[in-house]
This record gives sequence, C-alpha cells and structure tokens, in this order.
Amino acid sequence: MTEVSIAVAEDHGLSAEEFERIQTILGRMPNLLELGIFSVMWSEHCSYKSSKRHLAKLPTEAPWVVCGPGENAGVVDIGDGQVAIFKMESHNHPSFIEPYQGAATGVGGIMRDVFTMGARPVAMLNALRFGSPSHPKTRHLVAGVVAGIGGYGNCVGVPTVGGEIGFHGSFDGNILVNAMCVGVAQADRVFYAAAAGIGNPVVYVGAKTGRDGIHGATMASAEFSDTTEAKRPTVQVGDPFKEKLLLEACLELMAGDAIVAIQDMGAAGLTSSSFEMASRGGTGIELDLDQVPARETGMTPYELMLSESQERMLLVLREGAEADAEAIFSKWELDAAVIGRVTGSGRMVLRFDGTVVGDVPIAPVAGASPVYDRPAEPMPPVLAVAPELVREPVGTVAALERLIASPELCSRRWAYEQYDSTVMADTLAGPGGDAAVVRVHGTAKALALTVDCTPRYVQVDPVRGGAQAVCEAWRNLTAVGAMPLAITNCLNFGNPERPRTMGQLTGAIQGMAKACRGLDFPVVSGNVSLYNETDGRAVQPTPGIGGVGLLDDWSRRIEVGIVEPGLQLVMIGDAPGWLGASLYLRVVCGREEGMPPPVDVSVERRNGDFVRGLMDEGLVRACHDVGDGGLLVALVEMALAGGCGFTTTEPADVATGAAWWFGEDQARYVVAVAEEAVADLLHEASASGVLARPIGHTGGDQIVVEPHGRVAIDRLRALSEGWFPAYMSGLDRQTS
Amino acid sequence: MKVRIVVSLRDGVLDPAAETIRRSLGALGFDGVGAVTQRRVFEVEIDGRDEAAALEEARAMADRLLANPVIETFVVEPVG
Amino acid sequence: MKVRIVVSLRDGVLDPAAETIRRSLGALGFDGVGAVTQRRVFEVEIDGRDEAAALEEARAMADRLLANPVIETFVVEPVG
Amino acid sequence: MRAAVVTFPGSNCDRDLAVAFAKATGRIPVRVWHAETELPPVDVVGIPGGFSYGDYLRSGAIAARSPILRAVAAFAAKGGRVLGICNGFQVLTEAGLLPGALVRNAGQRFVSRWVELRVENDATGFTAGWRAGDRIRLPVAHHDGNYVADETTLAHLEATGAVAFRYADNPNGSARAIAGVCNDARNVLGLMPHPERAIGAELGGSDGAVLFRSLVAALA
Ligand SMILES: Nc1ncnc2c1ncn2[C@@H]1O[C@H](COP(=O)(O)OP(=O)(O)O)[C@@H](O)[C@H]1O
Ligand SMILES: [Mg+2]
Repeated sequence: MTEVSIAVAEDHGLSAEEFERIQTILGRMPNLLELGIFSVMWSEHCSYKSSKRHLAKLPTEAPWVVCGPGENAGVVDIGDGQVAIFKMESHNHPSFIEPYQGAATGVGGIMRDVFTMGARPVAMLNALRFGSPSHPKTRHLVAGVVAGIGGYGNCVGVPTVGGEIGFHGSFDGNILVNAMCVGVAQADRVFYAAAAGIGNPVVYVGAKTGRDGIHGATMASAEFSDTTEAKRPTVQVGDPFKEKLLLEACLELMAGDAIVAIQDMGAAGLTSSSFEMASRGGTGIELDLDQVPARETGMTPYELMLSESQERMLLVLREGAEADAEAIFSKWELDAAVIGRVTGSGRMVLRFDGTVVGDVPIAPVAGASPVYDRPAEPMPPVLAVAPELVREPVGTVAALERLIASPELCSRRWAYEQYDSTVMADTLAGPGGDAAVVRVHGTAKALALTVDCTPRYVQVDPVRGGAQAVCEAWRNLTAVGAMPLAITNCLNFGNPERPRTMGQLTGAIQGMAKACRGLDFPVVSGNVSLYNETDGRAVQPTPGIGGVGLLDDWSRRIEVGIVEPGLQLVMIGDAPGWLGASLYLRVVCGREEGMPPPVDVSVERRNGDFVRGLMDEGLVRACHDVGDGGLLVALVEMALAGGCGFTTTEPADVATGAAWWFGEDQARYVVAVAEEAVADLLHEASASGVLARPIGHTGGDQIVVEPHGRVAIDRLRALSEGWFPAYMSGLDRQTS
Repeated sequence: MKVRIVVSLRDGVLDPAAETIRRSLGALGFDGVGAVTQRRVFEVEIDGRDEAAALEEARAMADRLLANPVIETFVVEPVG
Repeated sequence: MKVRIVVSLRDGVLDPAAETIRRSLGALGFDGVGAVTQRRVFEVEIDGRDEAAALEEARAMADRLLANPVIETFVVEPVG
Repeated sequence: MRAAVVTFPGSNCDRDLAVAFAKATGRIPVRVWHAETELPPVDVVGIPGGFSYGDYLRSGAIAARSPILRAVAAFAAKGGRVLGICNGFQVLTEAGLLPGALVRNAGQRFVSRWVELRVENDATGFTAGWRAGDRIRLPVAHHDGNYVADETTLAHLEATGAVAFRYADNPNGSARAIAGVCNDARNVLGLMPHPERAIGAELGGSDGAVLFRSLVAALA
C-alpha cells in the first residue's frame, strides 16, 4: 500500500491542517484507505465545510414541515396522512465531462435520495445552465444533458414535468445540471437513515461495485483546469433499469417492518452512506469488505469504499429480517449481501481478507468535519439604470419579437419533448407553463412544482437575487392556484476560497432567508455545489430554488393559457418600470448592466395572497406571473399557451414604453377575468392595499399593442419555436 | 474503399445492457455463459482514398462522431 | 471459448440511424462518404464446449434472443 | 370484463394501465408477474408500456422471451384479447404475436408529445367505439416507435385492414405512418400511443377511454 505522506494527502485534496487533524484524531498516521475516507468525507461536497455556518441561517421550520434539512430529503405534510418528500441536487462537473451519463446519473442520484425515505417519486424537474450558444461545446453539452435526463427518467418511469434552461457565457467552462425529485409517501412510513440496534445486519443491495467515479466527490470539490481531462476515467455510468428495480424492491420491503434504516450510496459511495448512518444513529459499524458484491476482480478496500458505482443502497435491517429482504431482492433480480453489523463502538471497523484494514472513529469524520468561516467580500455597488437613459434600438413589437425568439425566452419544446412528462398519468400541467401540476395519485389533491433562479440578478446583487429566486418560485406556485409549502435549493457558486464568491454565497443565503421567512416558505432540503469555476472564471452565482405547493382540489387549478375572447386582462402589482439587469437590456440593447429589480417580500406576499383569494372566489380564468422579459412577454406567453390573442394599450403615465412593456418589476401577475368581475376585483384590490390595473382584453388571433403595432400569434409562435431546433440541428456526436 | 470502425466500451466502464443480456441468456437456459461484451461496428464506404488515407479518415470520424472518447475506444481496419 | 455473433439489418430494412450518421459525417466535412452500415457485435464466453458446439450454442443464442429475425440476420465466428 | 396486466422488470405503465382498465370495467385488474407461467381466467391481457429489461438489446426483446409470454401467446391463439401499449407493442412484435418491428425513431431522439391519430379500422373489439376516419389525440412517449416491416407485410396489413391507427403527423418515421396494428384475427392490438394516459379531460384528453370502453362493450 502507498506510504501516506503530506503529498498523498494533498493529492486527495486535503490541506496540511486537515492532514494534521486526521493524525490527531487517529493518534497515528492514517493508512491510505483511511486517508481516502477522510478526504471524501471532508471534501466540500460531503462536509459543506465552507457553507455550513451560512446554511444554518436558512429558516427550516413551519407547522407543515415534518423533516427539514439533515436527512436525505425534506418532508412536508400534504394532509390525509400523506407527505411530499423532495430534494434538488447538482451534477455539474460530471455532466461537463460526459453530458449524457453525468446528467443521467444526476437524475438517478436524486431519485434515490427521495425513495430511500419511503416515497414513490412522482415528478422530476431540472434546472440547466449552459454557456453561450456560440461556444463550440455548448450544443454538444445541451444534446447530451437533455438526452441523459430523458434517458434515465423516462426509463424509470417518473415524469419530468418542468425545469429551466439558461445560456450565458459564464457557464462556458462549467455548466450547471441540477435535478429535483419529488415523491409522495404515507406520513407514518417515512424512513430515516439512523443506524440503530447493536448486532443488526448491514445490507448492501443494488448494482455491483466497480471502479466507477472513484474520487468523484473530491472531483466535485476541485476547481476545473485544463488538466481535468486526465480525471476522465472516474465517470460513472447509470443503469436506470437497475434503479427501477431498486425502487420497486425498496418500496416493497418498506411496506413491511424489516428496515431499521436506509440510505442511498451517493457521492463517496459506501463511505459516506455507512458513516452517515452510524453518525445519525450514534452507533458504530463493522464492515466485511469481502462481502461487497464486486463487478471487477482484484478490487482493493480503498476502491470498494470509495467507488461511486450507481444504483446501490445500504440498509440496516431488523435482525432476523434478512430472509424476507432476500426474497424481495431476488424477486427483483438484485444482488444483495449482508456486509456488516451495527456495533456500539462509535467506530467504523473495516475488515478485508481476514484483517482489519481500517479503524476510524465515526463522530470526528462525519460530524466534526472542518468548518470554515471563509472571508467574504460584498459585490461592488452598481448604479440603477434609469428608464429614461435606455435608448430603444427598435420598436416595441420588434423588441418583443427579438425577446421571444431569443435563446433565453424561446420555447424549450426541443428539450422537454425528450422527457416523458405524462407517464404515471397524473400530470395535469407539464412543461411549458408556470409551475407544473401533478395529481397526488388517487386523491383530489395535486402538487404544484417549479424551479427558479435568475442568475444575472444574483450576479449583481446576491441578496436581492437570492430573495428574488425564492419569490419567483412562490409566485409560480401561486399562479397555478397552489398554496406554496416549502422549498429545496441547490446553491451553485464558484470557488469559495475567493472572498467575492463567498460574498455571493452569503449574500444569496441572506436574501433567500429573508424571503423564506417573509413568505412562510421554509427550506427543507438542498445541496451546495462550489468550485464551479475554470481557470479563474466563475459561473454566475445560481441559487436554484425548487418550490413545492399544494392544491387541495386539483380541479381548481388555474391555467396559464388564455383560450376565451372577451376577458379582461388585469395586472396585479406595481410597475414603475425596472430595466436594470433585464432581458430587454441584455437581448435587445446588448447591455448587461444595472441593479436588478428591488424585492419587497411583504408586497410579494400581499399580491400573491390576493391573487389566491381571487382564485378561491372562482374569478380567475387564467393567470401568469410576470418574470423574465416583463409584462408583454408574460402576456404573449399566455396567448401562445391558450391560442387566443389580446389587445393591450400603453398607459399615458409610464416612464417609457420599454420600461412598461419590458421592465422586470417583481411581485406581479396577469389575471384574465370576466368583464363583469373587474369592478369587484379592483375594489377588493384597493381594500387590500394591492395595486391592480386593467391592461387589455382577450380576443382574436393577433397581439395588438397600442399604439405600437400588432403581430399574429402564429408569427410569434414560429419565432418562439424556431430557435432551439434550428440551433440544435447543427452537428453533434451521437448522444446515446 | 470500405473501412470498418469497431467501437468498444473502455475497460471498467459499466455496460448495463451486456449484463442484462448475460442474465437473460442464463434465464433462457443457456448455461456456461461467461462474460458478454457488446461492440458497435460501422462500415463506411470512403471514396477516392488509398488505404492509409482512408484509415486516417476513419479514425477522424470515430474521434469526432462515432465514438465517445470519455467512455469508449475504437479501432479501424480495412474491410475485405 | 469465446464466440462472436455479428448482427446486421436485413437488406431492404431502412436504418435511419446509419443514414443520420452518413449525413452528419458529410456535414462535419468528411467528403466522399458513401454507404454507412451499422452492426452489433456480441462476444460471449462459453465454457466447456469445443468450437463446433460453442458455435452451435451461439447460433441458438442469436436465433432465440440476440437477433430479431424480422429485421436482422446474423453470423457467428470463433474469436481469436 | 376481467382484465390482467402483466408486469416485467422495468415495466412502468403497468399501474396506469390497471387504472384505465379499472375505470372502464369497475373491476380491479389482476396483476401478473412476468415469471408466472399461467394467466388467470380473464378476457383481456394488457402488456404495458415501460422499459422492460431496460430495453437493453432491443426494446421488448427480453420480455418477449419471458415465461408469461408463452401463456399470453396461448391465450391469444385461443382468441383471447391482448392489448400491447408502447413497450407492450414492442414486446408483442418481438414475440411474433404481431407483424413487423419497432426500431429507433427516425429523428434518433425520444419523442414525448400529444399526437393526432386517424382511426383506420373500427371493426375490432378495441376500436368499435370510433368510426373509421375519426381523428383522436393521444400522447406518445418512446424512443423506438418507428414501425418497420417488409413491403409484403405492409401490403398485407393495408389490404386486410390490420392497420388500426395512423399518425396524422408521423413523429417517428414509421412505415406508412402506422401507429397501431392488429393481428389477422383482430384479437391482438399493439399501438405506440398511450390510451391509458388519456382517460380524462384533466389529463389533456379522454380519447383513450374510448378504447377501454370498446373492449368492455365487445366483451359484454
Ligand atoms: N443549500 C442547502 N439548503 C438546505 N439544506 C441543505 C443544503 N445543502 C445541503 N443541505 C442538506 O444537507 C444534507 C446533506 O446533503 P447531501 O450531501 O446533498 O445529501 P446526500 O448525501 O443525501 O445527497 C441534506 O440533508 C441536505 O438537504
Ligand atoms: Mg442521500
């Protein structure tokens, strides 16, 4: 075995101090296996050493929260003895190296986090950021990632119902692939990952262990550089078929009382799963590594402990339940083996070939990993962009056409038509609208689901941007008629050793926390991905928010599309006309500048609660939140979704036309209501302190923007649908 | 002339399909089935090149399109 | 011993994947690319049989599972 | 009408199909595991969508050789009705219970969308609730839905009215835009689109329910 030295420790991504600390904990020099274990457990990916103290500031409680951060996924009560279990996770680096497999295994990993807790996954979402479309790698990455997400989720048979895709040059060298999984379980059958019961068998089930992804966790924690190419052999390959078998077998076993604890093997494989289980249970574990089902010959303890082979689970069973479990696993054609026992020693003891090859105390490795309070520096202040100083290079309708046809706003049909969004036959609203709506099988309820973030806002003002992402998720859920419940999140940032990046991270968390508190919208799970940076160039900070809401009665969900003529369109919320950091400025004027729009959480809440009230009264025929691209884009999206046109008129009192039509002021919705409801609506609005303003009416097959001009829906549809397929029809390597 | 490009998974990379095929051969009653590996083979007609140039061209095709270098390797050979 | 089973599409069955590859090769600037065909190759380790018996066994595997006679044909050959 | 739904490892529309049968018949269908060698006494057997055995090798190939398929073949030979949807259709072609084969979509990508179909033959127990020529909407979600068969077979299918459904706008390159076919005896139907996902307006459409109601009527 390799002699352990500081050089070997550094190769494992450990600092000199961390190496010291390991020796103090053990009272001796670690062997290579032990060093490997420490290195993955103390990697940024597993230990959250840079983010931990800041994450603690996020609000995580509400009466409906059953389990917040700390377990494999968050759990919220959805009534009738049922819970929703969900989490979002990144697979950025692997997807950049091998887009198909990277994205596929990302989907698989997050599904396991959800079904390991006893939930049947019912929906998948994803949030993707790619580099500039003109970057030579972008097309290949888009093709591979989209195919990989579909290839995995479609095979397992969980509908992919929503997501977002963004393009920006800051992602040229580091794409973001975040996947979210949502499951449903019985509240009294939620499974946790605390190993308990001395003597209980520790059981391995699923795919055999190969040499896949050894050091994936440390790779995810290291900044990219041109030499990363050499790390390629660590790419894991997913087997969605095996995942499906594992899912069904686990759920079948969970129906009985065999399981004491269960934990997926994710990053850092057997190491993190066994340490986390023992740590949560305050116990010890003894593993006999000879019993681990191996795919290749001659695998060493180091490889067995650090492999990131996919589709594997670790369970602690009630003693005597082994045979029941074995029967279910063999029915589902899965390899399973008792590989160890729970002990009371508080230590992880690893045996191989008859000898003890590793012996490490659990608590210092899992619980007491280093925590850093890295220096943080705020972003330099930026001036607001006064609407009057924005020269309009083209007319309103031409600007609208450019926005609708732009990579940022055009239809994502090319991507989502590769995702099975209708399997399980409960998808009421799939990709393409606001939040997706998925019926809770066999009930009157439905879950509303969304993922949101506006990295260009976070880039300029992390606090505002963090708050905005949470608000937008809340707004999207509200727009379909749901009561927002809670969020998961995935924080994608650059190198935390740079104070600027740390400032972005702490700022975003601060903004998120404020919004979550103000909206009663707590964080129940999440993931942090740092070092999204290549040769010093970091991604736009992207705190992706995955929101979950509940509709008590799915038949009352609200559609985004306008289908009927003769309805009045009313804008809820104020619109001074904020063009800073807007898409209009970026896409139409070619300017990336200015402060992002202010976020007032109390206004957000008031406006959203008001809209939900209108929905409860049955007044709302269609609703859409106003987001990227502003009011006119929101209106056009409603028209494209429903097929009915509208006429809207620019008010006399606006700052500028562009500010009114394309400003990205927050906390806004457009609702379509019957003519006769308008007076009441306006009255109720003013009584509630909510700004509401009629802005037009529906009808025809044109979009009429007085006094600027008109354009046929069909033309806008062609523009919206055109960009993606045209772009992707460029050349590419085969992706599957 | 015609060139053959044989694309195989790199050593150690999981091939779930091959594993599933192996199992089902067993279930169909074929016993004594050991390892199963799968490869993809392309045969490409390349005009107006001598053998060396055609093989070079085929290698470039594999590199750029037919094989995924992250998980696959390839060999090229003349056909016939 | 090891046996190779080469599965090809029957003549006259369209192979859109091969066609797509041909077009992409052209678009990538490879000129003079004529027909492209794809095959799948399985290599199966079969224990304790002599060559004739192993080939017989491989033929049965192809017949019963590895090839779909509606659209595919196959040949078997010893490896090495 | 009593229905059974077969589950293979990797099936993922088995529950959805069972729900659709239950909604149409008022009876919970029997679930049958692939390893079983006999079918329960039923009138119709559903082979569901999904990725049986991961669709490794060829879609439906391994499932087509599983023990239960022998029983399904025997059931079909005696006139029992068999409905294969998506992966189920692939399984039935691989098992030789339906002609042709389903290969990779012409566009090479997975296709998930609602498509318009034309009902070609209303004289089957699966389609009697429609009139030939009806336009219906169902979702498709598949990677290997490109129907191929030799010219003789295609000519035979057309001549005998075995083509049950045709795409209005071919999403996968299928020969003659074929979306679903019957056997000569008309008791076995396979189709790529998913009628079981279109059994209520809330799901985007209810045209699929007609197929299940047709079966109930045919077996009444
Ligand atoms: N940004 C975050 N916000 C809230 N919780 C988080 C965040 N990042 C990580 N967590 C929580 O920390 C725990 C460990 O996360 P992770 O290592 O991703 O889990 P796993 O190993 O199960 O994938 C989880 O409970 C997760 O929900
Ligand atoms: Mg986990």
